[in-house]
Amino acid sequence: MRNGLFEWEKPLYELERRIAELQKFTTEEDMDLSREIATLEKKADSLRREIYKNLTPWQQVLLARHPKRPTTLDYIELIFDDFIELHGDRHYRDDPAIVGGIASLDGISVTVVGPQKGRDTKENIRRNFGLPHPEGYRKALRLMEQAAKFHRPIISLIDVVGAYPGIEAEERGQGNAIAECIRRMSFLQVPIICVITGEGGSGGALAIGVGDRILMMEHAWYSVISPEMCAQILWKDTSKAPEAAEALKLTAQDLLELGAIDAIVPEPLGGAHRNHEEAAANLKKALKENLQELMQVPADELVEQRLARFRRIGKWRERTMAASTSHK
Amino acid sequence: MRNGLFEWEKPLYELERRIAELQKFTTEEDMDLSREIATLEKKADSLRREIYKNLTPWQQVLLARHPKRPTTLDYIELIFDDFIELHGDRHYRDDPAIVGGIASLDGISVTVVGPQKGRDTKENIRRNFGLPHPEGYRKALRLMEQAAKFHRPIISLIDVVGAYPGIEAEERGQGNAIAECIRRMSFLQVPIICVITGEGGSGGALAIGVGDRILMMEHAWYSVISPEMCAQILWKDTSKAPEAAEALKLTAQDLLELGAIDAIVPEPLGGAHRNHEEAAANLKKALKENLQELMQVPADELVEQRLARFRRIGKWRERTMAASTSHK
Amino acid sequence: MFKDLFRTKPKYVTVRPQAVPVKQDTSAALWQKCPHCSNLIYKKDLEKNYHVCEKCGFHFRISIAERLHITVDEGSFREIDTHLESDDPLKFPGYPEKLAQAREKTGLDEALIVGRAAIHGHPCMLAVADFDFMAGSMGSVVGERVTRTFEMAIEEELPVVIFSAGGGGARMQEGILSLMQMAKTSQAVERHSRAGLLYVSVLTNPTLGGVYASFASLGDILLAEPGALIGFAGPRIVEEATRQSLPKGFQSAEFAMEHGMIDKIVHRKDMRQVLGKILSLHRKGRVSSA
Amino acid sequence: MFKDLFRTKPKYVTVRPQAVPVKQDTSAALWQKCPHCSNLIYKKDLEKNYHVCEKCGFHFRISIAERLHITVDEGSFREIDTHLESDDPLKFPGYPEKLAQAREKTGLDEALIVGRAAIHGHPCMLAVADFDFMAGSMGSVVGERVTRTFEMAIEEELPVVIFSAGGGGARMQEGILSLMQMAKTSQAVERHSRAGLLYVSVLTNPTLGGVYASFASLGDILLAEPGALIGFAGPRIVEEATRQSLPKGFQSAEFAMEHGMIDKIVHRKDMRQVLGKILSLHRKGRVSSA
Ligand SMILES: [Zn+2]
Ligand SMILES: [Zn+2]
Repeated sequence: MRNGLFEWEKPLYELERRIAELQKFTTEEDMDLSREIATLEKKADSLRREIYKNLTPWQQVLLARHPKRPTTLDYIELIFDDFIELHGDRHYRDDPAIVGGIASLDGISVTVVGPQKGRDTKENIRRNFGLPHPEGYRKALRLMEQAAKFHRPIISLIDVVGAYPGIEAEERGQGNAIAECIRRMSFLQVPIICVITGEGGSGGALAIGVGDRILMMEHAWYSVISPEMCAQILWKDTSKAPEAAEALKLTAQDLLELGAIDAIVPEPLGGAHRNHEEAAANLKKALKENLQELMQVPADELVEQRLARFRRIGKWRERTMAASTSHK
Repeated sequence: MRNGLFEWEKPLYELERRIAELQKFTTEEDMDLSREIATLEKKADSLRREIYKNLTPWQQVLLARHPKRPTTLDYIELIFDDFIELHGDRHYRDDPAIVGGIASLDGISVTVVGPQKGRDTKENIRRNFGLPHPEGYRKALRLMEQAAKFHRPIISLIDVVGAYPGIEAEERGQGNAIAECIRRMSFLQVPIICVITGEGGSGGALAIGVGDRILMMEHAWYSVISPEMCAQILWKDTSKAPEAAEALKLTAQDLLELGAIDAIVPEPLGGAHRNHEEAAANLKKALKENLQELMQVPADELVEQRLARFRRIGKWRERTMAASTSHK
Repeated sequence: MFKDLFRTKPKYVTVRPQAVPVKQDTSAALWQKCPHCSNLIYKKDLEKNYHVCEKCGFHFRISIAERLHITVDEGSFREIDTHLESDDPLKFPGYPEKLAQAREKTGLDEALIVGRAAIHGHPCMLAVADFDFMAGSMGSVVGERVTRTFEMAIEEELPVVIFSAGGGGARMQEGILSLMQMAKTSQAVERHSRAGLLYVSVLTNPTLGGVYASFASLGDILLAEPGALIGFAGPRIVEEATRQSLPKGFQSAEFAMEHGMIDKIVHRKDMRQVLGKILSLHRKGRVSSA
Repeated sequence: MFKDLFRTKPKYVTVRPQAVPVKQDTSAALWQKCPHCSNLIYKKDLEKNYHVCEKCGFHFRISIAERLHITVDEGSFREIDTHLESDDPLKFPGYPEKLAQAREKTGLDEALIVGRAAIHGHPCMLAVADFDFMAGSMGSVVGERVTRTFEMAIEEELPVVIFSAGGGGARMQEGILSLMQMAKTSQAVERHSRAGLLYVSVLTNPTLGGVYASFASLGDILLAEPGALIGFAGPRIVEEATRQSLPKGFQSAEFAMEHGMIDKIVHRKDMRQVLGKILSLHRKGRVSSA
């Protein structure tokens, strides 16, 4: 990637640059190049559509990691009103890699949580590149349990390559923190909407990923393991990450077909980083629609449906049958 | 104190030594000194009763700190069967200054928790002299909440001069850990018996001291602040601890009169350290009697009674009345 | 039982904090030195600036009257006189004298007052402590008042906001009775919580000991003023017990926040607005008004 | 739905762990070297000593058959055949071959088997994992078996005991479906817990990743064998990510215990007795039999 552009965007970039030149010409030299510009723009448009429709899984992964992609706080700012960030796990530390708080979604009070990547190097260091420690998950859980007390819906915005694999994180019980999050979140008697906004890496994503609706931004990825680590384990070669990305079935489309998510939230052409406002508007629309549905369901029924949904997941063959039966 | 004996025990000690000498004489020289011995023993006996009946509050405090006084694990060993110690707060650390686990009290499964002092210097260092960190209280709370899940009564054996006033203890939220213990313990739907077995110092004791029955060993003390610290604050002079002990009304008898405890468990003459078995037998009897009563009460009623009991505590005057009215 | 006390007996208000004058320095000096940065501040400016040092942000301690003035909607505070006066149940040496001194010094009858108030139009039960009354410590009366605050809030389905300044912790002059107020108040907090109601605890300088280790640290949301000392054992006790030098900023609000113990540090000038937002986000019926 | 599968269809047991022979070293060597202290151990002695090095206490990995032999009452184990065979839902490169190899290597159909058993006379549901089957990793079948274990235990009001050895975590070859087994199994644990029933999780070497971060760390009581590797990210991953050298004993059972993550370390020779005591202390009706 160079200047925030990917290799595969180069032909498009050339076209866009040419259009810009012609437009400049039009203004500066007072020449009418509108026909040429229109032709080129039409070409650019169809090229754009072609490129972003046919992204490989690995290209999707790279797109989901674009440094200008909206972060959790970006989405919060664009979607909600009156956000008040709340801090701390009440045990050890406030983890800046996960943010959370209360806010208003067009008049509905909600609790929002999510990992937070830095928007520059300094912030990335402070936020540990958005890689949470156990206390981050415990803060999220604390805020979610508080939401349940106040019958307040929960919005979980997920963008995390994984839980931090550090010495102190292990000392303070990363595995158990994730397990407790999953266990307790599953039974909270309020609507929960989870959105994979960027990266959804393994248990570090699932820890705040159990909900009544699981949405995914169009170019996000969600997987049991990062493609790099998968390639490392399988082929001892992280450069084979693209093959691993292919094998893992980690794109929004794949996951929709596998029944792991409920819906895909469209992104602006070229990815959410090209237009934060549009991405946020699409997400806001999806959140409101889903929330309005969920708020009609009685709380205990909600939990039963949530549990039933996860109960069904898994594929196997039945040994007693002559032909193989598939369960989903 | 010298050789485990206090100043005020000296006259008694002299008598006891004299009796031992005469007994030795009887054996070695084959002389009949039984009359002399009987006289002395009678004298010792009445002296003993006199001394331990008239202990000052400060002497009680010193007795409660006797290095040979039974510790929590001593009582557990002598009172319960099948004790299995369980460890850890699941967040940060296993605190050796608090022990806990499950055990059988003559066939009744119970959860037991309590601060643990060391029985020698090495153990004292390992156990931080029985001064708990927040993770110790969180371990105790975890085990108590588990007891509630299994409808298992809780026995809390309290012997702690205070929560540890250390830098890390403050960093990890000593105050909030104590508050959460108090809050949640108050609502557990199982019988809870708390026993001040030795020292009951401030919030560090109350953290595991909310129960349906609060018992106190005869020579234990229980106070809002240690006498030393009280003397330091009031008179900038810790040597005035005896006066503070007097003022604080911290003996079992005082606390019974103030309504802060329910009953006093008798100790062997001279203190529990003189006969662990007898002290434990007395405590076991009290535990069983109280537990049998409490196990008849439905769980929600138990909690209501527990809350009502604390709700009543406090003394003040009513301003509107002409004469002062006392509430207790 | 106690509820009848409020209802049937005539209100006998001895203390009306709104009427309590801002404490006057008898030296009549016009300037005040900031204890943190030594900046000399013109007193009128200090008052205008919420009693915060403009140079370093140091938050001076303020009286209950001043706290009410800058926090609640004008004229909305109604003290609930609990008719309670501290007794001397242990006949503790010097306690009656200390109480008398504290009353004279502060013009208050105890270290904490309670009442009904509104913040940005949102009604709530409010309790405010004053450190100058025996270090804001909790004896039977403070414990009872805090407890009644939560009980009235349950009855009227109101949120509770408490400004603590209990540097003195549980008041030793009432011995075990003070200690037990920790249990009593914590239980009241939990009853209120189980009724699904909001409790915002605001920790002001200093909140320590038995006050911090009971109701003050049990808020759904814990706010703190910048620089407020927050902890269980006070810094001198920790220093003496450990014989270690304390880390920089030890037990400050910022330290507590970094260690995950509070939700948010709020500058005094923003406090009313933040409380208003929080109360608004928790107002009844809000969730279902999609 | 699934329960009917057990009840109405004929039991079709392909794997009877009690009959699975203890793994034979084809070199027929009589001696085994301890990987921890390099002690040479006569193999028959090793077997007699619960496959624990007498010199240093190192616990060798053992097969499911051996685990059952030393843990449950003789003849009490009845496998519940779940009739499930792993599929290849993602068409993941090499997965069918890996499954075939694992089946041949272990004689098992999957990395974990479940059944009814008794320990010291106390009935329970039991699940045991084998690290030699694809590193004990959890795909759809393991997840489903664990879930059914808890569901049957709820129905029959039985405690659950699980010996985990899931060093492979969530099985990557089944992608997102494996990840979701973490949620499914954790939910089953909680349903069982809400029925007031006991779950003892025994962590054996190694228990990592998605297995540790779901059902394996959610026991009411967490036991571990001495020296067992326990953690979320494996030690090599941590070392690479942090570029720090790992502290001594990092992620060992002893390390986990010191950091508050497990209840008790139990030597293999004492495991049956400790489990028996725990089950006895939790047996139904015990509390009220005062
Ligand atoms: Zn200043
Ligand atoms: Zn060895």
